[in-house]
Amino acid sequence: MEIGLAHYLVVAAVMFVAGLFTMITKRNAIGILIGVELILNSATVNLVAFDRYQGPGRLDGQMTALFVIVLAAAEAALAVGICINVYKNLATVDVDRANSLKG
Amino acid sequence: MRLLALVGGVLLLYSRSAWAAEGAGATTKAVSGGLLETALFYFVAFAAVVSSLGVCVSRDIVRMAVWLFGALGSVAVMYFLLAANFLGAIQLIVYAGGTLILLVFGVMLTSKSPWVKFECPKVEFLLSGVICAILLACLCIVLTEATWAGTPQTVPGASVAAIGKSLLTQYVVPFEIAGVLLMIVMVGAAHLARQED
Amino acid sequence: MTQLASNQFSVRSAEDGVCMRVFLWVLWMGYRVFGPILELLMAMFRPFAVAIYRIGGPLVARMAGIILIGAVVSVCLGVWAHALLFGFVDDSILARAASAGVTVAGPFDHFSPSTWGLTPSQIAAQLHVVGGVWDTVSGVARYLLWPVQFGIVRDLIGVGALIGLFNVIPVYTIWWERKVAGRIQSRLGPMRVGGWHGWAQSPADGIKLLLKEDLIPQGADAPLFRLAPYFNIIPSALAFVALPFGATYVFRELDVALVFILGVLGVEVVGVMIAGWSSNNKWSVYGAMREACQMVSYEIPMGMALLLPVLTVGTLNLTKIVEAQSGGWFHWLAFDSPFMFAGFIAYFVASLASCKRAPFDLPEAESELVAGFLTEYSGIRWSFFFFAEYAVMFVVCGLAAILFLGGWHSPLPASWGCSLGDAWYMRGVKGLFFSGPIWFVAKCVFLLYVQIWIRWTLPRIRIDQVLYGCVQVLLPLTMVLLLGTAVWVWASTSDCPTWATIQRISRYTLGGIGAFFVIGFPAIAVYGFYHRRSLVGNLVQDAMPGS
Amino acid sequence: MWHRRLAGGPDRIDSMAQHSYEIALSVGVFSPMVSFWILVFFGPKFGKPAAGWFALVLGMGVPLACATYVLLGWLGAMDAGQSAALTANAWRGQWAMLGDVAITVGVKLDSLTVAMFFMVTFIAFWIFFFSIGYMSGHSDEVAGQRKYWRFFAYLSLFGFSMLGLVVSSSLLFLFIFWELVGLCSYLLIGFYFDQPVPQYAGMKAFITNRVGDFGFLIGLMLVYFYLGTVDLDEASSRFAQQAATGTGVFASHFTLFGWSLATIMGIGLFCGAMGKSAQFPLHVWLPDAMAGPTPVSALIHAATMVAAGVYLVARIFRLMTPDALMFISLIGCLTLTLMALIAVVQTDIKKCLAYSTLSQLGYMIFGMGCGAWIAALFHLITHAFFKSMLFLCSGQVIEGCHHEQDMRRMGGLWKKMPVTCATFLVGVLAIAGAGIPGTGIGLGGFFSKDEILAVSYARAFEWNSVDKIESGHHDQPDHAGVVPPRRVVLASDLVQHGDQGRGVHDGERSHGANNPAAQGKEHRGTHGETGLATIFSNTRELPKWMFYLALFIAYVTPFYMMRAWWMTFMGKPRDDHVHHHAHETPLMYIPLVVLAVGTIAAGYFLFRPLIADAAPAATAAAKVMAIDGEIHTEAIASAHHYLVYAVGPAFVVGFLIAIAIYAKGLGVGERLKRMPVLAPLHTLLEKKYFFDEIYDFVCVKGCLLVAAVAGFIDTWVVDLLVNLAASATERFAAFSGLIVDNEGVDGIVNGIAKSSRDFGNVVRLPQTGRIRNYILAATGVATVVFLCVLWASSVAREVAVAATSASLGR
Repeated sequence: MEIGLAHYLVVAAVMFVAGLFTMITKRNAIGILIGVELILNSATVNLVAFDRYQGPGRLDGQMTALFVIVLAAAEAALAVGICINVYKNLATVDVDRANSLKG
Repeated sequence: MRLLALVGGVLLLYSRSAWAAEGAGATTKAVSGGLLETALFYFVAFAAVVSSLGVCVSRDIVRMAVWLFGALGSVAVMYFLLAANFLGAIQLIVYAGGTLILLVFGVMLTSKSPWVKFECPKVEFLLSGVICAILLACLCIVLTEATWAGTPQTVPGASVAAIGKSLLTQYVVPFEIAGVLLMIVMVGAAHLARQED
Repeated sequence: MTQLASNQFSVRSAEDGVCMRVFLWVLWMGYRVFGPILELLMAMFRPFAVAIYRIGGPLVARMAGIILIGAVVSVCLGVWAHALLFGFVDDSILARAASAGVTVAGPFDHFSPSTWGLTPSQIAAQLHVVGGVWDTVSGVARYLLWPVQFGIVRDLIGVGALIGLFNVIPVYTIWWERKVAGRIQSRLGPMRVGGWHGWAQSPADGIKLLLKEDLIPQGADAPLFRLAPYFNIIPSALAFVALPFGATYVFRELDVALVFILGVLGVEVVGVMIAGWSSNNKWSVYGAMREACQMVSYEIPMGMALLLPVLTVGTLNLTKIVEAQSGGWFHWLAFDSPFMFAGFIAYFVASLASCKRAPFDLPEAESELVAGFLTEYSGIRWSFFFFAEYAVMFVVCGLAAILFLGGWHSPLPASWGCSLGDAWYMRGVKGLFFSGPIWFVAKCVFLLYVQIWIRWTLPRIRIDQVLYGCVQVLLPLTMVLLLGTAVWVWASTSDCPTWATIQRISRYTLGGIGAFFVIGFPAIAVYGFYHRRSLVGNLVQDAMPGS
Repeated sequence: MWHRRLAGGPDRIDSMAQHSYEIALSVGVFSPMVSFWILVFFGPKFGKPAAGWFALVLGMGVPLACATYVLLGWLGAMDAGQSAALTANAWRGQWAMLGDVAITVGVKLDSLTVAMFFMVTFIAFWIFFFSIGYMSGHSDEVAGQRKYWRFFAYLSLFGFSMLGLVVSSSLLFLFIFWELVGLCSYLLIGFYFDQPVPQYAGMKAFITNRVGDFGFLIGLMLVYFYLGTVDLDEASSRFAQQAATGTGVFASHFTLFGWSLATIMGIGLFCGAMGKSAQFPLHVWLPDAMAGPTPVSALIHAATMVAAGVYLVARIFRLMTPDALMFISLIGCLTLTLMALIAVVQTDIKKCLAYSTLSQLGYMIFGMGCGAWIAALFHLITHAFFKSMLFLCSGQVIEGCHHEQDMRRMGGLWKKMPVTCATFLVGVLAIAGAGIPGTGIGLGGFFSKDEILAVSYARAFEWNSVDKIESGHHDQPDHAGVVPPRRVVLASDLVQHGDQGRGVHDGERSHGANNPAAQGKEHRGTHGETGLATIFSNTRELPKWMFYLALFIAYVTPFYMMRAWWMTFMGKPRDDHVHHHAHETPLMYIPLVVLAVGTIAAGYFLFRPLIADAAPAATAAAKVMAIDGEIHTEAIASAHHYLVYAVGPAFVVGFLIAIAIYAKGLGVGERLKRMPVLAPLHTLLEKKYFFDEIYDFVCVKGCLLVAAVAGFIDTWVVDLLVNLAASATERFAAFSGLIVDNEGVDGIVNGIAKSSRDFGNVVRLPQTGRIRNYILAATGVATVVFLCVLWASSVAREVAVAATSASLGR
């Protein structure tokens, strides 16, 4: 049977919701980060799928996906740095315990 | 998980999928030709779904990372299926090789013992589960109901040359900005994680 | 006792239990079924047994030698036969075409790499073109080769070949490394198992490791602990998918092959980190984190050094990159420009670090961490890691050969290859000059030897030195090289008439330097062999070949 | 000779030889840069003299070798008549595309380049050699090795920039290297930046050059915009073609001071030369630049960099209109006169040499303006030799006299430093143009300066007859539509016609004859008669007066040079301390001897024929000016012949006067200075015509004045209004606060606050401060909205279905 656009979109939707759920239910900062990564991945899957099936001969989707990957890497680096800093100051990465404004 | 990986490897090897480039006897194929692509897609989709669900249900943060790795890998294979070879390879390098390592690093540096787990209250867990399920249902309904215009492109994906060309012509400004951003992030991360003295 | 054992160690994992039982069952049934038959045969042939033993024993003892010599001889014969066959085919095709007054397309002038890559069905087609008795032969060939027309069959053959490679390469690289290490340390290395220079040492070790119990420490994260070796070994196997051994000897010719291989090699780190993390042992964690630091940071200069040929040739497709280097020694990319020459060395160092070979083997530093992330592993999982390591060694050497050393091209100009005018025996002799997988494997083996040589020569360096070497030496160096190569390429595209001269001069100078090293290395080896009495100890002198 | 291998006729060029020239020039340009970088990074690692020797070998030795190679080969090529072909085939590469204009990078390979390259490398080599000893002598008050290697790093950078300037074939790259030499000059003037004077001198030089370079930039933009290229030859040919067809820059109506746009382009480019080679309004920086180390003064501010202006004018000569040329010659004439007069009263030995440098530069620029292309460049090279040698001598003297620069405290040094004395005398003779008329025996200045004067004389007096011939020639317009290049409004032809105004008319007439489109554009023809340009275009007197001035200065020059020499070396010592301390070292006087020999030789061999060979490639006008050219040869030659007798004795007269005044110490000079007639003149000259004061008053004080006015306005207008508004507000606030605020507003506000606080207490409950709860809420809301949309769409679909079914039913 033919694999269409909808298949990829559904998979992406599942990944998106899973990432959302992760962000909501995890209290570990890095867990939340992992959720964010999932969501970004579902977004890139959408982009590439649309680029493949909707825009013949155009590169917009792939390009945007490329930039999304780059930004995701940057965001992860920064976020891990922040997590380490938080851990240095508060001795934990529990986002609920990180509620004081001064480090 | 191991079985998934093994089956995935086998399918990868056997499928004459769109990511076999032209030249050397292989011919360019239309989108999703053949049964093996379909099989591979279903397998990969299954792997992606399972691993993303694994991410949200698993308690141990390192296992979450491993599940995430499964999801990333299957997304990379999806890119290959979508004839975005370069993107797939980049996904492997940047995500699996870089970002994930970063995350595991963060875990190793920020957890006292391997098994620290913070649980959120059961109420939130159930509530968010219900809401997310409804949301997922709505999304699936819409995505399956919708009729998508446009025709799939029959060329086996954009060549790397095309991507590079448009990176330096049409997308040169975001490209440069991304470079600057990466440098800023590098400096900023080094500054954040520096040794206090 | 069992109580103690059971709460000290968890039991073996279910699948491995199954594997083990199946294996033992096969052995047992083999004994039960064939044992009586063997006894019967022995009873019948007992009188001949001694003779068989007298004759066969030495043969068995020298099996490795026979195999080696046989391999070399068969390769030469294959080349020879290949040359003869195609020479004859081409001759007759051209003759018939001339008589029929038609022109036949195809590489008939002399043996270009594409001639190597003809599939049997294409051979049959050519034979059919020839007609006559060859028509019958072609019919037979078609009948014999009909499954080959199905892609899946070709893929199955390819997968079989890949799996065979993936098993053979590490096993014999390990054996070879032990031999070389022994020689370097004035020892003999494995000498006993299998007779001739312990050729069967590695298979024997494999069987031993297969039979060993793999322990899972208490408090370890068992699933991840079991998973880690697969994360390490599957990518290293995937890397072979895109690695071209010849113009057509590649399982999948990707247009992003280079990036693909880099990606799957990068994935290896995940396995190591999971291994270190899940085995609940601080040495393992240290080893894993060192490994991760080292590999993630050395991937950058490695990738940048790999960008130099990409920049010059303008594609990520490994086959195209190699095709751009055809024409003999001086056309290899390593000699294309001084920057490229330095880039080759930089890449080689970075690749040493990225497959954690000495002097960068900090993750397994026995003196500091017991065995790094391998501390808690044993049995087949432990051997998986080593399979992966040696396979990756081969892959990085192959990348070096492909990107810098002309891949499967022979260092001799293609015009020295067979041409139609040659006599039948000359075809065989010149056949060895063809560009082909033989050359690729030879280059890989040479580079592997250099890696081993370095490992047993240099001491291990500290982790801070490792990171310093990456961030402050290799990274700026490769950046400068990238810039220089860009300028070089720009200058080559400009129409400056003097540039060709400068390029030629640098190309031949660098090629000369490379030739000096490559020729001087065997010279030194021969010198050492003739002066071995004064170079090594008595023990070696007695057992050394040629003594 | 070995370079005969090139022989083989003009048609066949040995391409290998050509490439070898290009490679040699490139190596010569880039090796100083390499030594610069090496010195920058590893300078301290080199020992005290080692840095100097390194810079000498890699920084200048290699270029000198390359230059010698190219020179020998080039002479061979000239013998074989291949130089033109080599020039034509020199390599051009495309560097970038600006719009549709290709910025080319390339090697300008002609005789002028070869000559300049050799001259620069030769002199620079010996000056490097000199400064090894000189700077190590300075070590005690220069802060040790750090500055030692830095000095040589700067010198190497300068070598790179200067050589690049010489070989670069496009105006843009010429400009880039131009700025680089400016930077090096700044760095080296301010080398002793721990003292205030060099700092300010460096800044002054830099800023003054900015003024000139601004003009250069304007000219460059005009070239880029109107000629559509920055390549020198390309620009020149397009300029000629536009002039012929009256298009492009010649089609513009824009005039300034009555100058057409083409003239403004030329003058703008010339402004760069004015700044760099310190012409009249912008000359103020050069005397102060003597605060730098003496080798720097010798290399940069006497021999090479300041001559770069002349070189630039020579390169852009074909972009010059007659008005521009007139302007140039006027500027040069003013400079040479005024500066020479100042030099008469200077007592600081280096200042004196500096002003003589300015005056000689004025001579070159003046010659260029007169169209004496060859003569000016010839004078450039001879002057480079003897002036650098003079500066090195002065450095030797200063070094020997314990850093005493005042000539009044020297004297009688010839016993202590004979070699220096002799070489200085050679320099004095050379700059004074000493030679025996008729015999062809003489020093460099004798030939070059006299040739300049001859040309200017010929221009001022001789060409009216020629002009008649030409105008008679012009009376019948040709209807062929072909414009003979002689008629084009170009430097070459107008200098041929000799008279600017007439030249313009001729050009205009040819335009009128040739393109009807250009009919009635009278302004292009008549811009000569209006505005400030009247001075330039329409008088025949001005060239004559300029010639008289130049001739007069030719008499003044020997006077002040001989004065300087005598005050320094002759007479009896005036300061025992200085005299006691005086000495000279071989390491430092070897270059002097070499350069002296070079000075004597430069007049005879090599350079004159080289430049004459470059001339036809450069401009037809230069060929006109050439003594061996075809046109007007006899005029100039005759002028030269008897001018030699007019100028030749000048140095004798000047020397005699100088000796007469200074033979008996300074007494006579002091008395002359105090004579009521000469006193104000002396003050004027000593104050350098008050240029610094005027600039200080106009620029600096002007800025301060503007600032003061602005400050006054700020204080007394703006602040006043603000304060008024403030007090008014104050009053009103007091009233409203007492009455309105306390009673009315506060009541309302408190009521609102109270109610909102209670409301807030209620609303605060769901605000947990945990992000994930907010995400949860957001997701929930999004889901609800999603559901609503789905429901609505399904309803709509049902309605649609119903409607369609109804329509079907109907």
